[in-house]
Amino acid sequence: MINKKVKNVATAIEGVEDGMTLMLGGFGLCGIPENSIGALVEIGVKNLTCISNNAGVDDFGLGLLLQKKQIKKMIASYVGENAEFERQMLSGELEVELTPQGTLAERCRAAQAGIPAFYTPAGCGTEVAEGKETREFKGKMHVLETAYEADFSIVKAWKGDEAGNLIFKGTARNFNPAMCGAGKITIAEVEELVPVGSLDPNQIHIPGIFVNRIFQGAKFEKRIEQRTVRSK
Amino acid sequence: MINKKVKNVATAIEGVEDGMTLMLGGFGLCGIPENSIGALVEIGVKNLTCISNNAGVDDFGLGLLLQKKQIKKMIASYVGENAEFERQMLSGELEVELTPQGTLAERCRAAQAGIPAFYTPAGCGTEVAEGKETREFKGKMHVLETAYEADFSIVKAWKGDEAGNLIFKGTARNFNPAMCGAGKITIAEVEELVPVGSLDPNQIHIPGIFVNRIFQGAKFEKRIEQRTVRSK
Amino acid sequence: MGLDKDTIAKRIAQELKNGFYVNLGIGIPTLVANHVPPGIAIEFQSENGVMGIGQFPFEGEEDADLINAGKQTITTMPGASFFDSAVSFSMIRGKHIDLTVLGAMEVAENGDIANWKIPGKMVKGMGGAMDLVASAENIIVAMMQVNKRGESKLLKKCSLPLTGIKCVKKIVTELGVYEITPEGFLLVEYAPGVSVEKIKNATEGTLIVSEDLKEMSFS
Amino acid sequence: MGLDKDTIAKRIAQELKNGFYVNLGIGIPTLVANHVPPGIAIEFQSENGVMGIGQFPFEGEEDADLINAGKQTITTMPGASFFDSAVSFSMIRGKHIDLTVLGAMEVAENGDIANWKIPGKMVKGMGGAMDLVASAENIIVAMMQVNKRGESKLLKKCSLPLTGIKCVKKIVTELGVYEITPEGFLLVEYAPGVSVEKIKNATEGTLIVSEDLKEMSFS
Repeated sequence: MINKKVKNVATAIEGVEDGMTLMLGGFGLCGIPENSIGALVEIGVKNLTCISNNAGVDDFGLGLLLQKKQIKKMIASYVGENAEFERQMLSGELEVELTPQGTLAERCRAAQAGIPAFYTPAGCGTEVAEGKETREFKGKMHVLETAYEADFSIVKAWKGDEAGNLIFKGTARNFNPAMCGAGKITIAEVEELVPVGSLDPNQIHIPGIFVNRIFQGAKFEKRIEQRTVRSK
Repeated sequence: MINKKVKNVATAIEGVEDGMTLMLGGFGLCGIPENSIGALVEIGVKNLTCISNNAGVDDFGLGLLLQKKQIKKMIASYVGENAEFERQMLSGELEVELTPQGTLAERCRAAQAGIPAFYTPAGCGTEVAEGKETREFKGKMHVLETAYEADFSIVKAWKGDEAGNLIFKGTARNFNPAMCGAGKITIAEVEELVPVGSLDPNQIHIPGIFVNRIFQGAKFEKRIEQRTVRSK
Repeated sequence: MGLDKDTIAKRIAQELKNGFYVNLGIGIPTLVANHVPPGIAIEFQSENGVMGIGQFPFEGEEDADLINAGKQTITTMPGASFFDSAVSFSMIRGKHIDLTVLGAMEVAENGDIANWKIPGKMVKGMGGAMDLVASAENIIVAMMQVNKRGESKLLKKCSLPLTGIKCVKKIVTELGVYEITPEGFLLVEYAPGVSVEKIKNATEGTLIVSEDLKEMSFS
Repeated sequence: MGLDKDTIAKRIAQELKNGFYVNLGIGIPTLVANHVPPGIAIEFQSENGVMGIGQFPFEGEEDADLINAGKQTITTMPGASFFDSAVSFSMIRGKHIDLTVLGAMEVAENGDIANWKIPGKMVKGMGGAMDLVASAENIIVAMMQVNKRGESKLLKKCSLPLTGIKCVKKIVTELGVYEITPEGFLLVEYAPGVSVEKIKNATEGTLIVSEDLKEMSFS
């Protein structure tokens, strides 16, 4: 077994430097690598390009990096829910590249899978396709999209073992699996790091080969954005 | 819950007609849809194009359809282990299109995923790339490959529920997941059809939306091609 | 005058057919789930990675790891499944979803839709909408027909940046039900108590009135 | 004269480094797994969908659902995982596999390899070999240097249909270890008891002898 365990979040994020491109898992605040984001705020790396479906909220998730102006460019599909983000974007402080959500997921997966480019119908005839090659397949136009390049992929899983195998929970899975192995180095923070051999090989969502460093997060706040309930 | 259960293999393969294209899961004889193949032999449909990683052995798997000369064209990555196949191919009775295994898997997955075409490095500079568009990405040549089109996808899973959700076992998973939803109609035969609600939603390999018809196979022979053992 | 948002959703629910996999957008579309006609089986997908969405959880049973695309806490039905975003959009792009219901800022008479950006003012992003409208065969727009400034959202041509082109098939608003046809918006149903005259005034694009025009029915 | 197949595998095993994910082809490459140097962690992948392959099963414990790409029954090690073929080739095409060892019918001095087809005679197919050689950064060919008719398989140019171009980095045969260089096959090690003269005679392509030429060592 190839051991991917690192002792803590500080060791996990070693090598993240100013100007790098990071992919970060999560949908809204669900399934985000909280511990790693916290550590990035702490070390104060700047001029980051972040590829993530959303940009967090004002005081949590990637919002924390935005507050400290550590992000130069954001690649995302949806960035509502964040006033500071909107302010930085409209003032021109923050560069923003909006991408259809499925294209975002597929460009990560393409990087993981060694597919340099693929065609998708999403965004044809819109701003998103401007400057991109388009092509007809079976009577329908498609846009050529390329695999993302990133220095680090930073993901959050539910359980993991020292071999780097990951299992996600519920909708906290989202973008995390497709980002594993998509960046040059993949960091996984897990709620529970279990001994090798205790996960069923048949039920592993992401094999450890796609993960370079794994650690158990010290604390997971797991904030809820829209608490919707019904009464009994 | 949308119910995908059909009563038996005969109902499951209804609509398979002469001249159609079928995708069939399995690697060697591992994870092949034995019951459906048996039924196709029985109804005697002819001039089939079969997309499957291998072509079975002389007396099992797709070899049974070859014996009866029901296959007009075979798309596969590896076709050793089958003397009748070799005879039909060399005599010109059988049309054969050989494809790199990863490209085969990805072309199925592309069909499932609504990606009409993608670039892969596999096969560049070889016969496989002849007549295909090639293109350089990051200094390396790639071939443009398209999604497969098929009338039916026929797969085999370990467990499934009436909603069509599937779980595979061990290396019997192989091509089965990528083929689900890749053909117009997907038939899944399972070793055990369990009641809806008894599978953990977090551990489903293929959600039921990719499956149109599901049934519990009457019998699984699960033949072993190369029994290799060590002594205690 | 016209329908409230919940009744728009109720009218759209009539479009659900047995066996449909459905993706509902944020806003009015979300309400459609409350009006599934009895006796038919429908599964609701959310593009963040769940099929088989159930009701909202009981208070105290919310799970931070279980939300829909609107970031609301949810529950799941028996037969549900979780999957990653790439698989989720395989369902969408691969045309496995039977019906997409989403909101819009503008719809043009050729089926163009705009719902993600107001240049210089608001840019929330397209989320999964561009993938949905580019792939779905069956797209219904649920929206109020007139914006806050009293302007029609059924237009000859969209003025805002597009989300997708020639993709909308049907529109349900507080005033009526419309189909996109080569000739323009075909009014097929009007809301109870709403006149065709009123509808014409609230439609900037070409409006044609169906020969089979009828009042919406909610029996 | 020269090494037997198992000793070729043993020599290749010296190329394994701690932390390597390795894909072994059918034939001599499979034997490499028996010679992993002590103290290093290696995981073996098989492209049909398993990472962390262990030994062959004990008699009576074979599982039809657990095979390698050679269709042999196998077991798994702690930390193993199963995955589908698309994911398996994501590992391969995505350059996550650190070392690929495979057999060949012919290797050319520029690194071209042929191993899947003899026109008109034998067509077994390329299986996963084309994906492997097109993607791997680190490819070692394990083969007998001379075919059954006594002809060299280290050629100026391949005569058979290619599997991949300019991809082989190193070759280990019963006679020696070769690196592909711009000048041709660089002989870096010879098998015990084999003369350079003998090796030259068994090499049709350009052969250069390393200044650091040494005998293979198996201590």
